[in-house]
Amino acid sequence: MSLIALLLIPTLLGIGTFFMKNDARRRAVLVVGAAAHASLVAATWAFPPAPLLGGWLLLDRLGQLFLTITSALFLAAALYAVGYLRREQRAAHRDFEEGLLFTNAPEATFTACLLFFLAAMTLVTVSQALGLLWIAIEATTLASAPLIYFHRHHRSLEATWKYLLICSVGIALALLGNFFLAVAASTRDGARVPLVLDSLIGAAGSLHVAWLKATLLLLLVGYGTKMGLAPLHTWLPDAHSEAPSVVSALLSGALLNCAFLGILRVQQVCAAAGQARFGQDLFVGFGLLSMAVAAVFIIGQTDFKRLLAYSSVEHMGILILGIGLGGAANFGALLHAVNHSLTKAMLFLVAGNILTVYRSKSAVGVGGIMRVLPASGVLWIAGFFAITGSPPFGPFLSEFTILKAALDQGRGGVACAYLVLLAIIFVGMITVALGMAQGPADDRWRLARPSESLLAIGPPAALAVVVLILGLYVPPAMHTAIEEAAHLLG
Amino acid sequence: MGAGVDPALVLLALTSVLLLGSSRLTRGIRIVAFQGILLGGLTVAAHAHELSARVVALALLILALKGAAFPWLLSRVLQRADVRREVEPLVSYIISMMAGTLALAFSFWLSARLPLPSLPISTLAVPVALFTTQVGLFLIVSRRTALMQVLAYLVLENGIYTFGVGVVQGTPMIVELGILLDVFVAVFVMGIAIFHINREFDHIDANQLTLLTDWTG
Amino acid sequence: MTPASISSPLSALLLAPFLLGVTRRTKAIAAGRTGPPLLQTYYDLAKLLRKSVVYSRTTTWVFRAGPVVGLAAVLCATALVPLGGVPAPCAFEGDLFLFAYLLGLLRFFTVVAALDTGSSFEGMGASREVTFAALAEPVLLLALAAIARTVGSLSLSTMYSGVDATEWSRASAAFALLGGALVVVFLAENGRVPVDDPTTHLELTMIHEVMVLDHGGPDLAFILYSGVVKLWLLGALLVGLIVPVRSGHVWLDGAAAIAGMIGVAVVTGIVESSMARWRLVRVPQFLVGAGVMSVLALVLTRG
Amino acid sequence: MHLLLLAIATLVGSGAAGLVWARTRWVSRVGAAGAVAGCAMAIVPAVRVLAGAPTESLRMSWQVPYGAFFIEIDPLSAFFLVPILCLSALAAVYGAEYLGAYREERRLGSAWFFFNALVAAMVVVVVARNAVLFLLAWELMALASFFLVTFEDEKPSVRDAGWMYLVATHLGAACVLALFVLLGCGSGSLDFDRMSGASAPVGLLFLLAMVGFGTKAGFMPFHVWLPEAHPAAPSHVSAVMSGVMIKTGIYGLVRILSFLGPPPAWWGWLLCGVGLTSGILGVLFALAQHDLKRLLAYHSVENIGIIALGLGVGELGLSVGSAPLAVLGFAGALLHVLNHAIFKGLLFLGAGAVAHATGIRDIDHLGGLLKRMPWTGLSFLIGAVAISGLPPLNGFVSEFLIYLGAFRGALSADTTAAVPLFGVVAGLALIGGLAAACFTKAFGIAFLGEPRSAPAWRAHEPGLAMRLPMLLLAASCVAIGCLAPLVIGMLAPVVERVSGLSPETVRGVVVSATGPLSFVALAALGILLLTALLAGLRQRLLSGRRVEETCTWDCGYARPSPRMQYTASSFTQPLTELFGLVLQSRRALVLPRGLFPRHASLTTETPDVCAQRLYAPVFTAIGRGLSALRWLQHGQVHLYVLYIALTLLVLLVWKLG
Repeated sequence: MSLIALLLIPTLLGIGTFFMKNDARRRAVLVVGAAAHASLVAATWAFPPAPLLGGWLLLDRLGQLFLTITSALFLAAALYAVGYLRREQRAAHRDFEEGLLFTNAPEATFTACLLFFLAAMTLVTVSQALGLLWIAIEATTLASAPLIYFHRHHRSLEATWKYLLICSVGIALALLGNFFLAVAASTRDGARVPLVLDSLIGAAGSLHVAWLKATLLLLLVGYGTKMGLAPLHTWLPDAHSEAPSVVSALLSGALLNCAFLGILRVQQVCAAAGQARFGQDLFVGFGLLSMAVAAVFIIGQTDFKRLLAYSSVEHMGILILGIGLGGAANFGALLHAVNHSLTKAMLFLVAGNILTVYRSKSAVGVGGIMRVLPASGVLWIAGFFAITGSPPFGPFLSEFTILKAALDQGRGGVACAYLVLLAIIFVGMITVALGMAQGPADDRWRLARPSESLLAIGPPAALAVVVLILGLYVPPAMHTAIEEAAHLLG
Repeated sequence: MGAGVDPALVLLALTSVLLLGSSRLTRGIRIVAFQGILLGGLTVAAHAHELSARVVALALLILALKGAAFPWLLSRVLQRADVRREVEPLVSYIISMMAGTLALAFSFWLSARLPLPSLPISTLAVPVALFTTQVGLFLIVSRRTALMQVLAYLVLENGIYTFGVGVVQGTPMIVELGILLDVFVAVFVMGIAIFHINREFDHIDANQLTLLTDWTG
Repeated sequence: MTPASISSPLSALLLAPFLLGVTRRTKAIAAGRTGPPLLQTYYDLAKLLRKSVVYSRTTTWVFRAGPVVGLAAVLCATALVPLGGVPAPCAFEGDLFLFAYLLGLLRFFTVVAALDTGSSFEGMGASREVTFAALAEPVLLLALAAIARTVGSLSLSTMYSGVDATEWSRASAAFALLGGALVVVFLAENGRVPVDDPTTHLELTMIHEVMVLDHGGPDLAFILYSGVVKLWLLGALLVGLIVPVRSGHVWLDGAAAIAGMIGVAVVTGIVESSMARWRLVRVPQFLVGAGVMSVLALVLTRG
Repeated sequence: MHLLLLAIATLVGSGAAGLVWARTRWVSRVGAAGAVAGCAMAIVPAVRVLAGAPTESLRMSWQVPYGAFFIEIDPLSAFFLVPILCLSALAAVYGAEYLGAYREERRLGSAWFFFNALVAAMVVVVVARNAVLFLLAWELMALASFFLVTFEDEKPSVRDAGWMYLVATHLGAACVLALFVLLGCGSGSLDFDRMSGASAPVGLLFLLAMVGFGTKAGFMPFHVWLPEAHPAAPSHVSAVMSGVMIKTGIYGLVRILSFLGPPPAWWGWLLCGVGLTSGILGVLFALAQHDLKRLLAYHSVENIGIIALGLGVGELGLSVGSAPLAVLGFAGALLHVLNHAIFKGLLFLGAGAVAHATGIRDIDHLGGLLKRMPWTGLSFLIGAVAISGLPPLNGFVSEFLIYLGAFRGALSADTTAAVPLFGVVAGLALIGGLAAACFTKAFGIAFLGEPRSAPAWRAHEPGLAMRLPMLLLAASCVAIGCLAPLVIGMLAPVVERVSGLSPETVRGVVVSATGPLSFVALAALGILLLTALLAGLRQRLLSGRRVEETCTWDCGYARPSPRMQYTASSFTQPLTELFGLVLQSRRALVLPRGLFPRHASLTTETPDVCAQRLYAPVFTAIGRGLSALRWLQHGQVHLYVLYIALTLLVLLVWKLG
């Protein structure tokens, strides 16, 4: 029952907000919806919800993990969005890169799409039927496209177009993959194992290996495009850099995870069919490649939102690498998914604060944040140290776990490449972050005395605290939950 | 095994080749519309032996969407943008055709690699489906205007759908509908996007959208 | 602490000024002059001790402490150096390092005292002093260590008592090289020709003398005295090697060593009167050459 | 042990309190008081263990992967704890006054927070017995010190220094990370007591340790961050960083060596080689510097080199199975760790006092400070004598031990092994001579003569809070010099830990070394006594005589002016000429022109040769290579789709073909 609620609340509220006139009320609804969703999700930990549609909708540990991340991030984002939309509430803005005037998309559309986006992502996490999963993932694309085009200027439009086209192509391939899976699951007499996870896993022995492999390839490429694995990641930096920061936070923190979940699902089937190794080798390759490509674009990157976007590519690489290594690395990868989502969302939100004051996405034009926006500056630095895997923050532990798994499996080459790439990326990212945070404050900003509202600081600060705690202490409950989730991956 | 399956598949392949060689956007739209109609027919033909209301409804829906709604929407866009011809494509039409033949070969090779567990409605089904899919991909890569890319995306979709109809029987209704809905929304949103692109940039040449890049050299 | 072992520091303290007198007299004779009496250095010391002093306003207590600490260091050093076969009162493993570093202490304070005057000339001298010392110190230690290795002993007294005719016959080549190295160190550390000319009248060319330009009275006496004692000690290290008289009879060995010292003084005088001071840039080459000699000696010695 | 936990809590708590009360006048007192209290508490168990109490350990479960809160104070940890705690406490007292100068322009809360965090992290690093805990503390130490280094982040130079430090230390940390994971390879836990060299090629582990910990310690050529970061930091922080923080690198190396079992000979040779390189090059670059703190930083490289020499001799001893070599080498190295902490801390505090009083770090603009800052001058002189390794102070004792070890080895070993050991002896001697040259320069030019600039004229003695730490450190220099035999007795259990030799063997060697050391102590006392006597004699002689004051007799030159004094650059010119090939100094010379020349100038600077010739090219090459690959993101969407198509094609053909 609660699954229905989880899906319907955002959907209905979304429809509602679409027709609402009053801005303040609409924002209130957004927050309420997010809070309700979050509390329902929290409740699912206490009372596991019953499966629906004959097991098509079911919340297993894996889905629950990602659902929780998504819901938590959405709550933070919703709170932040209230302040953000207030700040953005102006007739026309001057685009600080091309100097043209531009307007924002209607706030109603924006809010509604946010809620639809949440509904779609929820569906991704709860759907066990792979067809349904595909529909949900495509739905996330369609719901998020208008969000990216919130600021109606050239670059955001271009980004939206690329996002739409590339992701649609990818998703289309994933659909083909689903059909392949259906073929793999069908038997000589035309009967077929339903494309629902547990029945597939149950009948894994009878699946046709060749088609299964083809399925994995197609779904890997299809969902990998959405997930942002190099070289399929090309839409990601554009979309993340041009979307409003609050949307970037959701894209990077929640959406990519959903695509990742899609890949995990098919990997579950392959593992059950005894084909785990086949996918894992590819995963390791994609993981290292993604990290390498990210490193290429992070070194010397001046646009700090693109920097964060490429860092997402890197971390998606780390996740898939972890799954590719398997064993203890599965645990590490899932833990890292949590850490990365929280940290990256936090960073994007802070980037939003910086953007509103400095009105420049070029790191060169930004300096002395520590002096101009003390709170944001501290969060910015902390976030960068966290995302680059320095103690005492969460990502350190998860990356460490993956490294140890790699070496325990005796894959020194992988571990070495992994370490080297992490080091290069650290240098690239920290250089930008420090250059922005430190240094003397330009009088333009200092005299302006920008104030940091609670709504702008609270959500990222809360996320930062969680990340810090996760770096010093992994709660036993969470530990076991992630272990169970990792166990599902075999 | 319903009659007229093979002709439909062959026509599908031919139309795709035709699309490879066509320069006029309006004709492109018509071709894609025709493919939509073909798919509707194919759906019926594929389930000829156990024709059910469900199948007919689905076929009609497909006809309505792919045969009517999309072409209508896209030609609206075309009028707004008032672009008649595809801008000089990145890959000339002749080479496109040749590539098409290569793609055909590849799809036969691939379908040979993948022995079907159960008999499809036709031996042509898999190759043609894969071929159409590749044509779609190829067109996206090789054509400039955003509109053409949407058309190409539709061709890609058609290919995949052909595979679904031809090889996978008995997909659950809800999934079919969901897929159609998604495709519909996708095309709809893309259409809107093209409206905006045309308004903002005064052209719909997707290749000139290169503001966002890390390549300064 | 036998009366025998007290004899080597005692002789150093008493006879060191005499050694300088010998050198001076030799030079005078070589130059065809009568020259100062052999005991002139004693007279100088006595006179200086009776004089009053003039200090520069620039200077601080460091300037006054320099000579005192330097002399203290040298006096300590006398307790470590054997006189030929006669062992030193304090003989222990690695005392050669203590000896070298005591000389270093003397140098350190002479230099800072010189810098305390703020005079560019004294600064110049100080700079040259530290430069050459930095090169001379490794040579000295290498040479001593090489002797130690040949004789197979770890303290100055025991190793010098080991240097006898048989050892010479065994490791003559090595000893010859080491002798050469020690001569170089002897000349360089004591600021003798060809490294430095103690009697020059052109401050620009001085090394050691220019550092003490501002000192007078008892301070200068201290400096002069520590200078001659240092001369004696380094001479003793040289003589201990090149005069291998080890009868085991204290007085005989002592006498031989003292004779050797006087010999060294005479030779120094002859060298100084027969050759000119080198250009400063050549001095490092001179010292590095000595270093090479002692390394060669090392390789020659079979442990 | 619980006292230690309490101490850590105090440090962190007071740091946090400093953050809270950042705006108040009390922040410095709170921070400093917390630091001192924490150190006072923590030193109790350390001293207890050093005094022979059994090793204390505490293991608590900790909910992180592979982590356990497992700490232990064995003699080795205790030995490193003592300097860390003492120097940190003194530096904190000093900092309370030193930072007062900054109270107006910036909040001091963060400075104190990070300072106390740094101290706490260093404590945890040396007591941690679990890799995760160690790495956590290790990185916290790096971060805290980084933020302290960039205390004055409005200066570009400081930011660059901080960046270089952060990058270097992080790359080092990556090696340490790999090292520990390799050490714990296979086993489910990363506790130190489970670790052994068996899991991976031992040589690789050793090299990783050399690079990882060597970067922190400042071995050549991994030292490049050091001469940048230490001058940039506030002086009491430089004192802590240079005095003890870089020693945690030595600690880590020694600790790892104790895991790796009997070493092959080449480890010893490598350590000796690194030691000689760091020592000689370090002191040479120090000679060429004008910036007082930069000079001191390079001397840290030199002293780390001496420590490495000691360790190398020790490892050699282990590999050839000669106990005296091993024990004396390790004892010398460890003792030098302590000594260097003392005198380098002292010197940095002195330099800080100078900067505090004049705002100048370039010694060519200083001079005559001894008259104006007598106490600072005295303690700086003592530090200078000590760091030059001269008797009667502590520097000589540790160098003497290393000499002794190398010397014994050289006499016992055959020629092939002996000659390198003599190289060690000669190298140490050269280092000593050059260090003396460098510090006669530093002290002589900065504190003696006439002031060369107006700020130097106006210089004044700092307050008690800054003077007292310096005097205490100076006193301990003298004390260790005079109590050498007792000190080495204390070292015995530590050396056992490091060398893994049996207690009686170690005792035997220590006893055999006590004789010479007591003579050294005797000589030290003798020098002090004789100095006193001669000074008295001098007084007697001069009493009742005329003592006149006049200007320096500058060879008859009438009116010598301060600007005519010898400068640091000219003082070291012969040596820098001599080693010009290594130093690669840059000189900009403006010759006087015309009959009445207005202006003529000579400026020399000596940038770090490793940074210039080794790292800069590599980094630029990497950057260029990567930027060449950026065309991947050219912005043409149809090619992006092509990437997808090609990827799919390749995968299909590759995997299904």
